[in-house]
Amino acid sequence: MIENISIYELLTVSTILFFIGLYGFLTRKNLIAMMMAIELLLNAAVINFVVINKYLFPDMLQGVYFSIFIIAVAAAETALAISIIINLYRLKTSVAITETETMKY
Amino acid sequence: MDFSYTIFILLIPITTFLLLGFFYNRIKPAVSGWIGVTALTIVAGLSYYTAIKYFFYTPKLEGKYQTLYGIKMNWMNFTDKLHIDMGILLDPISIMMLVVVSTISLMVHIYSRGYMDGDRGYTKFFAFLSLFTFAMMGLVVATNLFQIYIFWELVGVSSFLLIGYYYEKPSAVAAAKKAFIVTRFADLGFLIGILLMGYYGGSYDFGILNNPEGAAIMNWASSSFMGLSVITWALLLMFMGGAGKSAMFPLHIWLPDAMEGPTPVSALIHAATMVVAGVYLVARMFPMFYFVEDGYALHVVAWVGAISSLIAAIIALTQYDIKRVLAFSTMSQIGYMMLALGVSKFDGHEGLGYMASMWHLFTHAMFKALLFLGAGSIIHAIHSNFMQDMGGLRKYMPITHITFLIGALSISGFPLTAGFFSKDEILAAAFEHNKPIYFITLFVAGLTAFYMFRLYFSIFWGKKKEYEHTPHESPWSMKFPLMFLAFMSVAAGYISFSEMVTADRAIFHIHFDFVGAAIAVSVGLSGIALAWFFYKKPTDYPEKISTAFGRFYTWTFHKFYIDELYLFITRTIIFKYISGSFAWFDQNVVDGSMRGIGNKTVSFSKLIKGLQSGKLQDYAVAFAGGAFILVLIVLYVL
Amino acid sequence: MDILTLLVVVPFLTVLVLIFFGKGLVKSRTITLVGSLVQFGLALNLLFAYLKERAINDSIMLFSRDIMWFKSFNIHYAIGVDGVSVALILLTAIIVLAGVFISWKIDQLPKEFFIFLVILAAGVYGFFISVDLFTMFVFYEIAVIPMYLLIGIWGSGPRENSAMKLTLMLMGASAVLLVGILGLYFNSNADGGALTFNIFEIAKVHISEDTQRLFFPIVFIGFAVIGALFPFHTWSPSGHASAPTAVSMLHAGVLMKLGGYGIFRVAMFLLPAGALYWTNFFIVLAVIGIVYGALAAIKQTDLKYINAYSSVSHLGMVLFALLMLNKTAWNGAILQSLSHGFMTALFFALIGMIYGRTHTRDATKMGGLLKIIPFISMIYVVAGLASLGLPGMSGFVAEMNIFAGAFQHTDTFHRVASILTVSAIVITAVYILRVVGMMLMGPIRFDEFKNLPKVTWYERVGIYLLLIPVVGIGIAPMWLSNMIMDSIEPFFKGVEVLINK
Amino acid sequence: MERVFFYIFAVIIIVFAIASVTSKKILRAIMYLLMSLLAIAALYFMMDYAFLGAVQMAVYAGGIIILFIFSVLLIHHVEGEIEEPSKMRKIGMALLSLLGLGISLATIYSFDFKVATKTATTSVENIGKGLLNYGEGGFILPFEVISILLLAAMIGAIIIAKGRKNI
Repeated sequence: MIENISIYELLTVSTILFFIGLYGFLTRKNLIAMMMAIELLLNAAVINFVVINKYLFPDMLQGVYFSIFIIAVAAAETALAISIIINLYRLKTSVAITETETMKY
Repeated sequence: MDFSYTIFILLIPITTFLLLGFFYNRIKPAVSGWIGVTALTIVAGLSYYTAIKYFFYTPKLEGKYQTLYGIKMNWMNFTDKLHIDMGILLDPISIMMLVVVSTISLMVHIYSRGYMDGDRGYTKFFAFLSLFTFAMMGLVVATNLFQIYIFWELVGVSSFLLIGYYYEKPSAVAAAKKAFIVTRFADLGFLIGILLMGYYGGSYDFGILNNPEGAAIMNWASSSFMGLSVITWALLLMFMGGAGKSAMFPLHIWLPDAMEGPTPVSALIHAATMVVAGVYLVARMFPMFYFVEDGYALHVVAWVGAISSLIAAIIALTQYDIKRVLAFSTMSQIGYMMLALGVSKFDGHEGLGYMASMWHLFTHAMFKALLFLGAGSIIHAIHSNFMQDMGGLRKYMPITHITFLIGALSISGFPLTAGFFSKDEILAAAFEHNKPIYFITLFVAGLTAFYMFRLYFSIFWGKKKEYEHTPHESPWSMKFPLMFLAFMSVAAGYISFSEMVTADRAIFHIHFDFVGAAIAVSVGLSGIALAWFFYKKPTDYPEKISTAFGRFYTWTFHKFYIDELYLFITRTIIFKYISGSFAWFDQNVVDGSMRGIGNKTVSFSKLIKGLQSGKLQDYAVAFAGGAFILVLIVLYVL
Repeated sequence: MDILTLLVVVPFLTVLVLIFFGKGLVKSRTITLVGSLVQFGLALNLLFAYLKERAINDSIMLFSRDIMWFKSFNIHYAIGVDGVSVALILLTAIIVLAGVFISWKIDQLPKEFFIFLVILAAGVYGFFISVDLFTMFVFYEIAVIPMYLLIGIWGSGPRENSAMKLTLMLMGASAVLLVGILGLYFNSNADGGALTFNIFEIAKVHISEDTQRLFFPIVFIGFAVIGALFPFHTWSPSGHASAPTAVSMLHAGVLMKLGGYGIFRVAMFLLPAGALYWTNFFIVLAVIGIVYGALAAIKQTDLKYINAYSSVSHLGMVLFALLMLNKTAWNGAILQSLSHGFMTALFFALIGMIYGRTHTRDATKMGGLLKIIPFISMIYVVAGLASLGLPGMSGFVAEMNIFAGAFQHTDTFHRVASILTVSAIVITAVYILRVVGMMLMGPIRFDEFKNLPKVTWYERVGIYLLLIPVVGIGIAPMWLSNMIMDSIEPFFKGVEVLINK
Repeated sequence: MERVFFYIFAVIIIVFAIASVTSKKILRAIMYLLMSLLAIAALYFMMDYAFLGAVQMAVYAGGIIILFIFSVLLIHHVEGEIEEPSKMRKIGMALLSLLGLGISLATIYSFDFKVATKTATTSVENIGKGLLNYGEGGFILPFEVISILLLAAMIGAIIIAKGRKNI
C-alpha cells in the first residue's frame, strides 16, 4: 500500500498500460515489436495482481506468487518466441508480420 | 387314378436342359441330339399314356370329365388366403395340349438333327429346345394363374433365346428383342389382370375361379370401374397378355420378325405351340370369360380374333418371304381359334365354338408345323427364303412336295383333311351365334386357300429356275417328321373331339351340316382355283391385279405400316424424347441441383474466407473488438 | 462370446491380422479370404442356429444381448436378430466372399484395400444385428466412411468427385438421421420412465401423433437416401461408376439395403402413425424413382450407369413396398433387398470382368462378346433376365410379393401407383435387352476384342457364389419367404392396429 | 512525498510505454520498454514488494530485454527501422484501444473496492516459504510445474532456433 494513493489510481495506470500494449500489438508490423507489446500487456496484468493483493488482501501472497509465475512464463514465452522469430527470419529473411500469412484459409 | 408320374413330363426336359446347358462344350453334337430326341420320346410317350388313361380309363363324374391333379404343392404365400401353388392340372384341354406340345416338340427335335447339322451351337440349340418344351409343358399343366404366368414368361424367354439363336445376325437380335419386349408389354396387362383377379376373385386357383357357382363368378358385379366390372377388366387385361403371346392385332408385330429364328423353332414355337398359348389361356379361363358380365370380355375376344384373322390373311397375300407368309397364316388361324372361342357358349352343343377352337388348335398345330418344316426343308435345300428364288421344285424334292401339298390342302379346308373338319366346326359355330363374324371367317377361308396355293404353286410349279447347286431331297431325319405330320394333318380330323374336349366337359355329338360345309368347301376350292390360274404357270395377272389395287397393295405389302408406327412410338417418342429427357433431367437438374448445393457452399466459403486473412493482427482486432462488444453487452444491455 | 458379437469381431480381427501380416497381394488376399470364409461360416451357422432356436423360442429377437455402454445417456450395446437380419447377414457374407474372389488380382495397395473392405463389412454386420438406435447409427457410419477411401483411392474416372459426392450426400443423410434418432430418443420417455435408444423400449411408448408426424419424414429420408430415394439418388450412378468392382458390389449389394432395412426396423416400427400420414407423399417419390430410374437407364451407354439406374429403380420398389403398409408387400421388400443384392452384385462383378478384358464400359463400343467370352456373356444374360424379373429367379419372387401386396389397396391413388410400378418391368426388359443385344449379340465389330482371356477359376467361383442364391430363391422361395414373413409380423403390428382403426 | 514519486513513476511508465510502441527505431523502442519496466519495478518497491521488484528488474531488464536486443542485433541493423502502419490503421486501433480503456476505467471506477485497512509487511522469507510449502495453500506444485516449463522452454528454444541442419 502506497500512502495517499488509492487503488483506483494504481489500477488506472495498469489499465492505461494494458491498452497501450494492446495498441502496440495491433499496430506494430514487426514481430519483435509485437513481442514487446505483449510484454506490456503482461506487465499490466502483473501490476493488477500485485495491487489487488496489496490493497484488498494484504495478509495473503497469492497475487505475488502469480506475478512470479507470470514473469516466469513471460520469460519462457519470450525465449521461445524469439527462437521462432529467428527461425522464421532464416526462412523468409523478414520478420514483418505481413510475410507470415500461412495461417490463411 | 394316380397321375403323380406326370411330374416326369416336366422333369425330363428341364434335366435335359441343365445337362446340355452345363456341359455344352463337353458333349459331342451327335450325342446331344440323341439325348434331346430320347428325352422327348419319353415325354411324348408319357403324354400319350396320360391321354389314354385320362380319356378312356378314368371314370367320369356325372358324365363330365373331372379335373385331376398330378401333383400340387404350395410354392409361396402372399397372405393367408392368397398363395401360389405349383402343380400339374389334368383336364381335357391340358391333356390335349400335352399331346400337341410333346408331339410337335418330338418331331422338331428329330427334324433339327438334320436341319441343324454342322451348326456351331448344335448342343445349345437342343438345350434351348428342351428349355422351351419344359416351359410350355409347365404352362399347359398350370394349376393357377400365377403358375401359368411363370411358365408364360419362361416360354417367352426361351422364344427370345431361340429367335436370337443366330445372334451374330443383327436382324435376328432385333427380332428377338422385339418379340420379347412386345410380349412382355402384353404380359404387363396379363400380370395386372392376374393381380386384380387375385384380389377380387380371392384366389389364383383355376378350380376356384372357374367354378360357375363359385364366389369369383357369382360376385362379379360387386365392384366396378368405368362402367365395367373389375373382373371384366381383369379378364380383358389377361386377354391382352394372351393376345400378345398369340400375336393378335395390334400386338402381332413381333411374329413375322420372329421368323429370323431357325425354321424348326418357327415350327415349334411360332406356329404350333407357344403362339396358341393365348388361345389356351382364354380356353382355360373360359367359364369366367363366359359368365362374367354376360360374356362382355368374350365379345372382345371374338372381334379381336376376327379382325386379326382378316388382316393377317390380307397381308399374307402380298408377302414373298415364305416363312413370313406362313407366319401371317399362323396369325390368321389363331384369329380363327380366338373367334371360335369368342362366339362359343357354355353348355352342351352350344359350346360348339369352344370345341371347334380346341380342335382347330390341334389340327393347326399339325399342319402348320408340317408347313413350316416343309418350308425349312426347302430353305435347307436352296438357302433362300424368297419365293422369287424358287420354282419347279417338285421334281427335286418329291417328299417335301407331297407333304407340303397335304399341309396346304388341310389348311385350306379341302374335304376329308383335318383342317376341313375343324374349320367347318368353327364356321358352324360362327354361323350360329354371330353372323358378321361368320362372313369374315368365310372370306378369310377363301383368302387362306388362295395364299397357301400361291405359295405352293410358286415353290413347286411355276417357272423353272437354274440353281447353283442342284436342290436335293432332305435326309431322313427331316423327311420322317414331314411324313408323320402329313399323316396327322389328315388323321387328326377323325378324332372325335366333341367327346373329349368341350366347354362344360360333357359329351355331345356333332350334327354335320352339309350345306354349311358345301359353302365353305366351295369358297376354299375357288381360292385354290384362282391360285392355280394365277401361279401354276408364270403369268402377268398377279402384276396387273396388284397395280389395280394400287395404294391398297402398297399398304398391305408394308403390313399397313403398323411396324413403323410402333417404331415411331418406341424409338422416337419413348427412347429419344421421354427417356432422353429423363436422362438429361437426371444429369442436369437432379444431379445439378445436388452439385449446385455443393457449389453454392464452395462459393459462400470463398466469400467469407477473406475473413481468414492469416494475418495475426486482424484476428487480434477481431478478438479485441468482439471482446469489447461482449463486455458492453454484458454490462449495459443485459 | 455369443455368435452375433463374433460376426462383428471377426472382421476386426481380420483387419488386425491384415495390418500386421498382410504384406503384398497374395498374403493380404489369403488372409481376407480366410476371414470372409469364417464370416460366411458364421453366417450359415447363424442361419441354422436361428431356425433351430425359432422353433422353440417365440420372442421377437433371438440371441439378444444387452450391455450397458454409456450409462449417462442410457446407450446400450444391444443386439439381436430375427429372420430379416439373418437373411441380410447371409447376403452380406456371400457378397463379401464373392467380392474377395472378384478382387483376386487387385494390384494397387492390396492390403489397404482389403482392410477397408473388411471394415465396411463389419459396419454392415453391426448394423444388421443392432437393436439399439445409437449402436445402429455408429455401425452405419463405420460402414459408410470406408466408401470414401475405397472409391477415392481405388476408383476410376472422376473418382475424387464421385467419392466426395457420395460421402457428402450420405453424411448429410446421416445427419438428418441423427436428428431423427435423437428425436426418438428424447420422446422415449413420453409415458414416463428413462430415455432410451432401444427400439423395443421405444416401441412400447406411446409417442404422440404430432411427434410421429414430425419425425417420420426425418427418419425416413435419413434412411432412404442410402436406399436411393428420388431425388436423392444422384450419388449412386456416379459413385458406382467410379468405384472398383468389389466396392460396387458391396455397395449396391449390401450398403444400399441398409436404407430399406432401417425404414422397416425403425421408421415403420416406431412411428406407425407418422407412416400412415406420410405414405402417399413418399409413394409418389418412390414411384417416380422406379419409373424414372428405369427410363433413365435406357439412355445410358456406360454399363455401370445402366446398372446404377437400374438399382435406383429396383430399390425404389423396396421403398414402394414398405410404403404399401401390408405384410405381403413388406415381405416383398425384404425379398427384393436380398434379390437385388445378389443380382446387382453379380452384375457388377460381370461388368468388372468385361471391363478388365475390354477396358471399356461403353456398351456401344463392344459387340458379339457372346462368341468371344461365352461364359461371362451367358451369365450376363442370365443376370439380365433375373433383373427383369424372370420367373425362376429371385427378382420375380420379390416383385410378385410387392405387386400382390400393392394390389390389396383399392383406392385409385394406390392403383395408379401400383400400375406404374408394374409397368417398370417392361422398361426394365427394354434396357436390359438393349444392352444384351448391343454388347453381347451381333457381329464382332472390333478386332481388338477378338482374343480376350477366358474366364478364370476365381471369377467362376465368384459368379457361382452369387448366381446360386439368385436361382435358389427363385425356384424355392417358400422357406425364405416364410422365415421373413414370420419375422415381419411383430414389426407390422403397430401399423396394422392403426390401419384397422 | 510518496504521492509525488508515484506520479513521477506513473508518468514514466505511461510515457515510455507509449514511446516504446510508437518508436520507429527498434533498438530505441527496446530501451523505452526497459525504462517502462524499471518504473514498474519501482512501483513494486513502493508497495513494499521488494522481492517482486527485484525479480522484475532481474528477469525483465536483465533477461528479456537482453534477449530482445540480441535478436534485433541478429536480424536487424542497429539502425533497423520498423515499417510504419498506415495512418488509418493507427487511428482505428487507437480508437479501439481508447474504447477499451474507457470501458475498463468506467468499470473500475464504478466498482467499490473494499480496501483493507491493516497493513502487513512481506519478507522474502514469507514468499519463499509459501512457494515451497506443500501443505494447505502451498504452491509447491505450480512451482515445480513452472520449473519444468522453463526447462522445456529452454530446450525448445534451443532446438527451434538451431533450425534444420541443412539450411
